Amino acid sequence: MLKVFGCILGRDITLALRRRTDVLTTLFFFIIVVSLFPLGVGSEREMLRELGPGVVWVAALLASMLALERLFAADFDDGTLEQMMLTGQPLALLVLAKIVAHWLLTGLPLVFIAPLVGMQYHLSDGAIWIMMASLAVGTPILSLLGAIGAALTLGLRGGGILLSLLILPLYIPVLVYGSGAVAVSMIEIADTQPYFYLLGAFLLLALLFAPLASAAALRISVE
Amino acid sequence: MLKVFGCILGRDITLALRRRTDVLTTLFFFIIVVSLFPLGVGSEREMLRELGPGVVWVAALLASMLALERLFAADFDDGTLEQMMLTGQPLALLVLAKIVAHWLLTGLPLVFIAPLVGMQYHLSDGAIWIMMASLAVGTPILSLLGAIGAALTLGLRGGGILLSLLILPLYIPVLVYGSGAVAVSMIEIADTQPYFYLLGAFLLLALLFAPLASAAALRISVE
Amino acid sequence: MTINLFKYAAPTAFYPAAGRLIPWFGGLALILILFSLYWGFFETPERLGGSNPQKEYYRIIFIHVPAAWMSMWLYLVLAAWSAIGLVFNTRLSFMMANAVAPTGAIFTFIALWTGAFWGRPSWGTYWDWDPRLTSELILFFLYIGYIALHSAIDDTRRADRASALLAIVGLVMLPIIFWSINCPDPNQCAALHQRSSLSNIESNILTAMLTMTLGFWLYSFATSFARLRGIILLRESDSGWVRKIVEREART
Amino acid sequence: MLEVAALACRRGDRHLFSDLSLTVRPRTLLHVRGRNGSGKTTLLRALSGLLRPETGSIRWRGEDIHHLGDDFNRDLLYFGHLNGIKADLTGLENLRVMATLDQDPASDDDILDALEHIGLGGFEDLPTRMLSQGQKKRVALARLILSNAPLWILDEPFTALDSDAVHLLQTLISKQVADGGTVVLTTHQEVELTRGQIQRLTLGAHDTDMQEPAEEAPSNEGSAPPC
Amino acid sequence: MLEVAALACRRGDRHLFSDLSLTVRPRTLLHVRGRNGSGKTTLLRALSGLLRPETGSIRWRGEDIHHLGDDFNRDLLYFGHLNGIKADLTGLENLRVMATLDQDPASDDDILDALEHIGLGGFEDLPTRMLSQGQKKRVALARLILSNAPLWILDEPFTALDSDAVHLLQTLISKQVADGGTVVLTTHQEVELTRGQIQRLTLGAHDTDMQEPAEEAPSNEGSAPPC
Amino acid sequence: MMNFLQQGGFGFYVWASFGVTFALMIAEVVQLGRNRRTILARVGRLSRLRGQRADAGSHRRHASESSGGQA
Ligand code: HEM
Ligand SMILES: Nc1ncnc2c1ncn2[C@@H]1O[C@H](COP(=O)(O)OP(=O)(O)OP(=O)(O)O)[C@@H](O)[C@H]1O
Ligand SMILES: Nc1ncnc2c1ncn2[C@@H]1O[C@H](COP(=O)(O)OP(=O)(O)OP(=O)(O)O)[C@@H](O)[C@H]1O
Ligand SMILES: [Mg+2]
Ligand SMILES: [Mg+2]
Repeated sequence: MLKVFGCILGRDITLALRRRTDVLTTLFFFIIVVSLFPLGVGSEREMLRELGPGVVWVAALLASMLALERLFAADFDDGTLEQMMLTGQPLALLVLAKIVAHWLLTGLPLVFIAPLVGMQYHLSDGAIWIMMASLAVGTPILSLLGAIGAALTLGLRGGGILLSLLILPLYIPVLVYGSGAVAVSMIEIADTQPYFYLLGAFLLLALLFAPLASAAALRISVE
Repeated sequence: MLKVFGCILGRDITLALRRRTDVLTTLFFFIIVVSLFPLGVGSEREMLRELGPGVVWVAALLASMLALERLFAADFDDGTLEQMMLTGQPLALLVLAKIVAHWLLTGLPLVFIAPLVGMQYHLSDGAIWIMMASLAVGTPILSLLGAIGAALTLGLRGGGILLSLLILPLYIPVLVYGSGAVAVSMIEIADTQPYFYLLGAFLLLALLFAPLASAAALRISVE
Repeated sequence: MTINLFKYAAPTAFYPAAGRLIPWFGGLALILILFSLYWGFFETPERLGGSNPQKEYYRIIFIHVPAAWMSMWLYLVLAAWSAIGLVFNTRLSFMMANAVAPTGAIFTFIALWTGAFWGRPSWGTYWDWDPRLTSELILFFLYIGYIALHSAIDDTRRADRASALLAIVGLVMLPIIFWSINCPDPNQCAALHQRSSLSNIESNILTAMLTMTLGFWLYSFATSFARLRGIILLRESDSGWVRKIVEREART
Repeated sequence: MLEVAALACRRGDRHLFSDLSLTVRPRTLLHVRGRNGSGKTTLLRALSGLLRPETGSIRWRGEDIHHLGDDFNRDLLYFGHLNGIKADLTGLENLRVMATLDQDPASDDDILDALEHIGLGGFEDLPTRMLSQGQKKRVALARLILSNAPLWILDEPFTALDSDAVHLLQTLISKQVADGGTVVLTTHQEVELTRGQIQRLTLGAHDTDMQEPAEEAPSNEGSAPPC
Repeated sequence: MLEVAALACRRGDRHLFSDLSLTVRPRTLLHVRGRNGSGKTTLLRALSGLLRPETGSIRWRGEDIHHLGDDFNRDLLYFGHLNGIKADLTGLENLRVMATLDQDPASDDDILDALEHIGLGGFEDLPTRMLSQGQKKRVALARLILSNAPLWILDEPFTALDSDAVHLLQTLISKQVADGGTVVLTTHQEVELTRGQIQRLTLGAHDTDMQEPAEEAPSNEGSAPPC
Repeated sequence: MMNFLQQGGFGFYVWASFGVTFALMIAEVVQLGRNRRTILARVGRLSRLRGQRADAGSHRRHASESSGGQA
């Protein structure tokens, strides 16, 4: 069981490292989107500070979603997905391994790049820490939920944009609480703990159900 | 010449209409991205009004870019692109026809949906008109420039996100002048004409050179 | 009872039954809607009472609230049929879900539209990021997502099952989404939300509103049955009974 | 033993075949034949459990394959139109992953032997993306050497192979059948077996009007034809 | 007349062939053979101008094809591993678009005749996505009936076709050759011609160590192999 | 009458709401009717096609018919 999990995890990470650009592109997409805003809305400090958490989180949503498009697509196109479904291993386990690999490669880097982005928006150190923590808890939820959408839109023309149509509305709670936590942390009196409890609860739920739902969706899509 | 242009235009539009939802998804992607921001940054009216032009233009950039991913990809995957390159017609002409079809289907609808979005951000009527005009001049530039990137990233894994990396920086002038025009129109004294002259000049330049560049890029990618 | 249910769970039996029911549902819906329009415009006061009295534009309530209710109810119906389809693998349930979706989306749009035209005179803006309005917008996106996914897949069976799964995931997420919009700050959530209640509304207004709701409800039965009949014809087109029906209806 | 009872499949809105019943015993090769579009691929995907048939049942060793689930998959090796190998991994790595997932006890040496045997000696540490169409197919076929699944389902395994490779593959199939396995395959060519017996199934032959489309595509209406 | 002089091609870091010279006259079929991975596809893509060869020249009627550009393309019909038809258009529409681009004067009736001839009567207004692998290939091959290009380059045109279709295609090729055209094709099967002459070219035969990879792939270093 | 139309000065909002609502509902009904007719026509054409399959030219006629109809 663990061996199989490790095998798929290793395979996906190796594949990604063979094409190092793939990993970097998500990161750069995130940075570019975040940097576009000051160009579009002007660079007033006060406003940027207020905007910061929201913009960073929206950019994280978009970056995660764009990267997700390829989560199963490559395996589907070359037939390896079909083979995985026929290997006699629980599909949800394989899916979970793929999701974890995907998050390690596209979600985790966002957490580490966050301070850089926070600086662009003149966030305080405290707020930056909170932002990193909220991204660390929030981005796995994005990957898990997004996997369901990626499985459903597998092999469809215009998959990327259809995926966003399906998934972005489902991302809203993460967006609200993720950016909420950062916004609140900028006010002295307020407490960010409830936000993290909520995000943590989401994460647990998603971890339980999303692999199952994605596996079911894959079975439907490969048919 | 004109017959060939019309043929490709007709073909692409027919293809898109066979899958009507494809057209709608770009539109709804735009609306969803625009609607995410207030959830992330809060819904204070004054702030939204200031944010409006920037958010709308960034969303237009992203929508146009995402839709572009499929501009040549579908034709590449099924080999029709290869065939088009071997038909004895100037490739740049065929490319231009494809770009025009693409803009009619994904860029133009954004112009018409803009008033709705403007309302969500409490923009004034005048600002909404300027926004529509700036989108009408700006989105064709996005399609033209994006085509070059789409041609270059053809057939590469993770094409979508790589494309954004290549193209988003090129989009910056359009973003700056497009959202600039709208922002300026909200101030009484300022004049939006210079913005439109600049955008118009960009459009002409792009119209001249982008099809040639895309055609060259396609030849490289198909090899 | 159960025998009856199973009998009508087959497209063959359902097609003619739906055909007979549609005129009844449609006719009743028309009567109820016309009645409530009459009642709403002529038998109700010119302003809505309460602490913040609204002038005649409050009449939008007669369509706004029923449409908003229908939009939520129909999503439930949609998800329920989807779940039944996935669990029992009955083709008719998927078709049912498919038939309901466009009507639901239309009612959602109506709720948004009428809300906007109510907001302009009463709040001075067509749109605000009020939780209720935002959740309705999200519901609209969910409907559109369902329809878009279904039509993006060519193989009807895959389309049915995939969009059914999406509808169920949407249903699970809906309360979470609505709640997160309603209470973006968990520290002071309870204080934020207040519910206006129906109990202190004048009974004439209530009558018009409830009849309209019933009318909309019957209307959605009629339209979704009609759409369902079309879907059945298309999907069963190579079976004998459909050919017979087509021949019969070509003559009339 | 693979038993198919009253199977009916449809793709889109077309009935491809219905009321198909057959039994494939061990030591047998089932050669599914039929014109282009007669439903061979569809049948094979149904047999491998990838596609749920409209009606009818498929049993493996007496139990429904959809109930068996992963247990059936462990007995099965399916080989479709797609090769199922990752273009960015080398042949060795590809086969290593598949062996782990299949729980085949294949060591790296076994895999290298298999690759050598199938004519890819010297290519084992090249990403398969760098191989030609036929070479890619050979990598995928190397699984046949490594696997010990009793049931093989092969969809047009001979396409794109040169005559050496075709010969090799025929030997592999003969061996599998001789060893008590079951093979289901489609190909437009003839197959010969040295041992074991061949059973033939021809789809769409008894009833040619199945070749006709049952219905026009729904999405095909209303828009003007191009040019 | 197609003249190839001192042609050398490489894919990635491998030299596939070098110093290849040959002349294909009208009324001739050039059958390119070779093991999997010997460079047949590469050669055909070079001949059609899709791939620029490393060194050497390719001349059509005495002029370099890269100088001729679109004029060469008008004389050429290339048929690759991909079918080159849009899945969302019907067979009729696909062929109509191709005819317009090729400036073939084919009316709708001609196209329908061609589809009927190739065995797709009754399928002409179905989106090709609804067709099976072999049926899709047939739609693409209908272009051979409509086109009047003197030079055909066909990369494994027989795969996925059933025996009826193979026979039909052979007839088409014979006719093209008999009418004074030139055909270059690869296939692992034998081809026969009723008229005209066959010229054979076997790649990678004279020198088997070309089958070895010249160099390991650069992207393959440094990361641990999976599992 | 005028009074009724003006709705106390808010006629625009009231009638825009009611108008769009009922316009949408009527449009839905009309569209359903049209949809039904096209489906019946198509299913009918297909079953006729099946009946005629005996004579070989039928596909041709059917196809040119449909392409003529689309143009
Ligand atoms: C685009 C804007 C609007 C949208 C999307 C919208 C949406 C909704 C929804 C979803 C409901 C049902 C909620 C429930 O039953 O709890 C509702 C009910 C209601 N809305 Fe709106 N609304 C909008 C604007 C307005 C405006 C401007 C007013 C009046 C000032 C208004 C007054 C009401 C009332 C009185 C009810 C029924 C009371 C109740 O059931 O609690 N709405 N609306
Ligand atoms: N995705 C699809 N949607 C709808 N119909 C399909 C689809 N794929 C195949 N079909 C239809 O199903 C029929 C059978 O297809 P299948 O691929 O099983 O044929 P096949 O016997 O494998 O043919 P070939 O020899 O060409 O590979 C075809 O006639 C085609 O019209
Ligand atoms: N994209 C590529 N990048 C690098 N090398 C490649 C690429 N494609 C093919 N090759 C190499 O080029 C060689 C020739 O490939 P080609 O596709 O021309 O062979 P082929 O003769 O058509 O074989 P087949 O009979 O299998 O189709 C192969 O050995 C392969 O290693
Ligand atoms: Mg097949
Ligand atoms: Mg080849």
